[in-house]
Amino acid sequence: MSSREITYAEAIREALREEMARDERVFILGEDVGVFGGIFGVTKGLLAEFGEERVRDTPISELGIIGLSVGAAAVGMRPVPEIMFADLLPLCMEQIVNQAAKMHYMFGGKIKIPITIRVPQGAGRRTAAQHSQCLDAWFVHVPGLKVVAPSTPYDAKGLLKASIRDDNPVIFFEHKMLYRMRGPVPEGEYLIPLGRADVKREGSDATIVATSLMVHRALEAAAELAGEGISVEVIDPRTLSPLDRGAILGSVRKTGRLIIAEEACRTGGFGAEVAAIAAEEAIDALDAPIRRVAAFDVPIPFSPPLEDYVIPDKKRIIEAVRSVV
Amino acid sequence: MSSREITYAEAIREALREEMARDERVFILGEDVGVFGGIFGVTKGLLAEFGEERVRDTPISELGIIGLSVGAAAVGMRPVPEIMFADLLPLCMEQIVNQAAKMHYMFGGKIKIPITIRVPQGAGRRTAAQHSQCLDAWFVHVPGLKVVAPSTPYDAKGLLKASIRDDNPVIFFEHKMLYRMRGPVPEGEYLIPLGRADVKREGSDATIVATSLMVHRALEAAAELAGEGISVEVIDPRTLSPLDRGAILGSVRKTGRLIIAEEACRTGGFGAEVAAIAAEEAIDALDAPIRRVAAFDVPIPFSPPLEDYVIPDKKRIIEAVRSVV
Amino acid sequence: MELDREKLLEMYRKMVTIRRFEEKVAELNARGVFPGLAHLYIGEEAVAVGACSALRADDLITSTHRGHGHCIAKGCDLKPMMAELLGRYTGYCKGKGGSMHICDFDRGILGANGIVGSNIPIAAGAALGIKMMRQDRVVLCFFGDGASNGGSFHEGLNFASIWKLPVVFVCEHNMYAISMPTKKSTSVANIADRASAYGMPGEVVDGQDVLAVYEAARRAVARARRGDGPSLLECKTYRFRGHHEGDPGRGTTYRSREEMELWEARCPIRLFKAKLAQMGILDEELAKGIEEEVSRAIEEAVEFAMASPFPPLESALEDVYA
Amino acid sequence: MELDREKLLEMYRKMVTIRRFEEKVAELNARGVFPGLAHLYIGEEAVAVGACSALRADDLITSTHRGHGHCIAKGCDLKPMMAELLGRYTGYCKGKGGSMHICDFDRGILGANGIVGSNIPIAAGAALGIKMMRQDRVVLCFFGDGASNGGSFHEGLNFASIWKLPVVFVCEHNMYAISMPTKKSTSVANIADRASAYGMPGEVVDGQDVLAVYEAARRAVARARRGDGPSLLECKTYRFRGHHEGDPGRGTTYRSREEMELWEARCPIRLFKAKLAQMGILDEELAKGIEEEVSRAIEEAVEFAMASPFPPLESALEDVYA
Ligand SMILES: Cc1ncc(C[n+]2csc(CCOP(=O)(O)OP(=O)(O)O)c2C)c(N)n1
Ligand SMILES: Cc1ncc(C[n+]2csc(CCOP(=O)(O)OP(=O)(O)O)c2C)c(N)n1
Ligand SMILES: [Mg+2]
Ligand SMILES: [Mg+2]
Repeated sequence: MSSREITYAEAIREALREEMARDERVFILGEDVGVFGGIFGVTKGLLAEFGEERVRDTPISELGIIGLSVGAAAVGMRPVPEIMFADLLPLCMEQIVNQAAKMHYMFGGKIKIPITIRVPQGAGRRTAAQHSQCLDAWFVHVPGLKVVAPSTPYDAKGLLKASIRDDNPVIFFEHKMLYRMRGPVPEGEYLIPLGRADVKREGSDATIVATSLMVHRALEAAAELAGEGISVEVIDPRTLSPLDRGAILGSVRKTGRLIIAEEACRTGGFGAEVAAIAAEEAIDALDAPIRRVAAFDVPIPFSPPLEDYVIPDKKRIIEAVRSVV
Repeated sequence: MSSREITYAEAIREALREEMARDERVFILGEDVGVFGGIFGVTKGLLAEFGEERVRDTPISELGIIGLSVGAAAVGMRPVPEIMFADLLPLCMEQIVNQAAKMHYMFGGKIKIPITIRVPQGAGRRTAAQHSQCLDAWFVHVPGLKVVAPSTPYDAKGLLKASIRDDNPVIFFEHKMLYRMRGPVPEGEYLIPLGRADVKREGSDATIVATSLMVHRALEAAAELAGEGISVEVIDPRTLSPLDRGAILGSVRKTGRLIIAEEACRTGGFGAEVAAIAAEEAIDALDAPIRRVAAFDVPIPFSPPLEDYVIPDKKRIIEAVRSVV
Repeated sequence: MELDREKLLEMYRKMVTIRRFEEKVAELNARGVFPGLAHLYIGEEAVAVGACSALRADDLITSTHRGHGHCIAKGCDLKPMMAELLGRYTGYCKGKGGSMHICDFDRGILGANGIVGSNIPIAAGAALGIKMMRQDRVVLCFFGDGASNGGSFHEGLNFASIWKLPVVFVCEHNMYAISMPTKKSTSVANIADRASAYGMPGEVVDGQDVLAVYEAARRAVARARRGDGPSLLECKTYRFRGHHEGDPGRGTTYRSREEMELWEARCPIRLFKAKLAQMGILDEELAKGIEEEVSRAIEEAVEFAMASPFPPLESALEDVYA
Repeated sequence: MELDREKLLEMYRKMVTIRRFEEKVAELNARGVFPGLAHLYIGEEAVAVGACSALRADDLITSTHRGHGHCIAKGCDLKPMMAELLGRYTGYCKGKGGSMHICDFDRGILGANGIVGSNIPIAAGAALGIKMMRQDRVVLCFFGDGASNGGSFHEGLNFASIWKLPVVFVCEHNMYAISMPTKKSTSVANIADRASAYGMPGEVVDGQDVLAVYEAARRAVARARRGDGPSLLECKTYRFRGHHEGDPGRGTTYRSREEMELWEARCPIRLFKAKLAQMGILDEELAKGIEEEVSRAIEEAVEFAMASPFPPLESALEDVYA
């Protein structure tokens, strides 16, 4: 493995470029993905490299973008649509949930819908209630979809390549605040299979299951807690659906304590599912109450101090861990 | 209380009629709610009684129906839109989630959006993957919305009246298979406050938290288990958001066992939230693993035996209870 | 594609097949054998048959909740179709889809759709795929007047237009969306008038005249195949039954008997039969032969379906992921 | 409404206010004091001011992500507006909304919207409410060329038409949706051409000429107030800045300097100033007085905002439910 470091955005771009070069059925469509290179610059350069036919700027038409992707996938293409913000998913839920997710099943296995929907989510950019949401939990509740949410450049690249090669509809949640984060990414090709969690830090006193941006806050919390003699294991599921239950339950059995850290609002979030699984499968191993650290149950406010207050930080994660060890 | 029995559909119609008579700002809009009386006959007779202005047939335009309701509510009306099937909610998520739920907050409390979205959900009518879903969990994950799901004619009437009088957006989930169910409903006016659970049966060995149609299957299960000497408490939250956590936790503390029965597919469902709350707040009181009884994680199949297999029945609830007592 | 004698008779046979098939579904429904909702195509046969007759076998269609006619017109096998409708394992979708979700990829049927309008962007997407793969196939998209008021219509037609996709949009304007008359739901009298908002040709067609539909479709398909982009055809038609078989009095709660009789007088099969007779192509004997042949095929399909097993329970858990 | 001297000068003052306000926002943004995204209205002032000048104080507007101009034109107070933009507790929304969500119910501003197109059905709904309450108010709905390709546009305009709602749709056609030129995204050359799909009048207006916008809006508002239903106005205009202040080179990655210069030559304020001079209403001295007055008001707004506290943390948990 080389020691090269690139950003999360570059890792995603590399994955797109490699998969487009490898398979001419793969193409990109979305708002401002071409000339502009994507609102966060992720697709920069791809138009020049692959041309207008395979890097398609679209109208503001989220329902259409996914609908067209579904149709193109049904006849043999492998579209990689981009939805500009997760907050716009409510506009295309119909095509994701009633069409993409169900067609394979309701047609008795006849049609495959290999589409990978890339979408940035998350707060932190002071863009208020309609441009800051994390909505992954909705999709975890839809059979037929796969849901991926990488937290590092390495994971982003390997998981995106695997998603594009997967024959199912995948929602690939990127995090806006991670695009500029740098991390090691080997030069050569690699894939990370969907459905496999990663232990981002080993520990023995408590397990934090954290997703996306919260992986990093959990790691900071773990580092600080280590100073107090508390050994925390941080698990990043990476794929939220299908979920690597074994990895989570194994860790909980080892540590006896479970904290879940996610950025979405708490009630009905992905963390609820993780907590439920532990309470069903490993309650005998739990030595303390489960703790969820998540955004407060409010729309994301605009004002910087309010936004920072609503989204979980290292301190809240540390407090949650301390309250159970 | 009189001993009058009416159906769930009639109870809803009565609530609509009374609220429309009481407050001229209340009006109904939706597909086929007028001349046709609603696809399930719920609004029958209201057009004749209140006229075309207050009982409005609309085009097939779910996004528009909710969008217009939001606008009308913002200027002082109290719309009660009907969405024909829960499966069509994906088409209007934008107006529900990004507009109705957030406007009060993001405008600093300036605007109120008192709309009550009535929508039937559920399987059992052999209408396959796109006409059978239960999607309540999505809305429980959206701050700013209230989510109601009555299981009896009595609850349906009292909760609908309270929902229409509430100043917030409410999603009111009716269940298709309950419309013809009869039950006692007093003649006089009454309201059931949102956010209060109901103990549908008292018991001491295990708690079943069940919603909507599953309340009845849970009650059947409880009756059968009573014959085996197992005393089951059945709690119907009635309002899924805001949730009556106290009622659920109190019962769990009493029985030491928690089973959740819902019709939606298991992963990421409302049951996950209930399990998570118990695992956070009452783990010390739990004498056994939590059990979730829910639909299998598949789209709803058409063929009758398959549909019946996928949706939880009394037997699966009984087995879940037996496995923990 | 020339309309020789054989092709004309084939069109006639298909229309009769749709009619008898739907009558059989109505009967099975009345007997309680048919699960779920039956949205019948009776009265609209000329649209499906006229339009699909303008397609090649490898062209594609997307269909709706009222899809039996489209599927038969595009060449579906009656046996797996009826088996699917009755929820059997031998059905097109192994019993998982039912009446609203017939799919026969080999016959170019990309799947019927239960959500009104959602097949429109999907059809445009299939056309995009075809175009990108440098194939010369065409996609034909059926939808109702009701569908034309939804966002999917607008976004789908805009995309098809700006990207010049090989797709033909066929609106089956049967005057109602369930109980809602078009004149109350829709801001234009003719759905085809909306074509100008998408810079594509729009045409109103007599949907009871199978040859008129065929002609209009032929032109639109040729245009699409040439690479000149999409078209919108509006076929004025009428459903002779209720919205579905549970609709009381075949829809008399919202439409008048007079209106129904006026349209029934323009039965597309009767009209075409008279035309073929006039052309000297069809006589009573031949017609009787076709009727018998069709009846036999439908009886066989029902027998096949009824003799087929329901799917094994475990199959409910399969096919969620590819 | 007569355009007397006072009213004309008031329109001019509003246009200048918008321009200077936005320049101040750009400056605050460059200084890093402005949180979030700044979508500026510079270049498009004639649209907001022309349209809002045709409204009564109790009429309503719905606005967009590019909403500062609409709000100022409709009469917003600069102090709570600037405070909101800077996330202060004294802001219109207590700091919860920010630039994209200004709302001033008392001035008839039903709220700016960050989701492109979503204010269209909401505007129709407000008009429905008004109509049902037997009020004679009118709703004016601003949106961009980009918004006209979304389902919300289609469904909103269809509803407004079939129910004859008192609403005026004002499309600000500034040639781009972020980087996407209208000619690539949109199936018609003029958005107003789509009006015929909704059976309503459509009109193309010179969006750099505030009097032309005013005249067209006046007619459409009068029509709406009379109960004759909605209209669609398309104002051709141009944004002189980038999509937002982070857009490199003010948008030169996707548009040419020549094009930008051509449009800048048609600065709506300069044009109106010349017109007013010609009419003998405005001279350099009066113009200077207005500039000074406007600058003072904006400075005061910034001072007010900067001196205002950020909201208390607990306030983040309030206002979720009414
Ligand atoms: C988006 C959506 N809304 C509502 C329904 C319920 N529904 C099924 S068919 C139908 C009427 C469709 O009318 P039209 O498009 O004219 O087709 P037709 O039934 O007349 O053939 C409705 C409202 C649905 N399936 N999908
Ligand atoms: C539905 C939706 N899609 C995408 C976006 C991201 N976005 C914000 S503004 C914008 C461009 C809007 O273009 P237009 O409607 O022409 O307005 P303009 O910015 O030109 O004033 C886009 C794509 C959004 N906010 N909402
Ligand atoms: Mg119709
Ligand atoms: Mg624009």
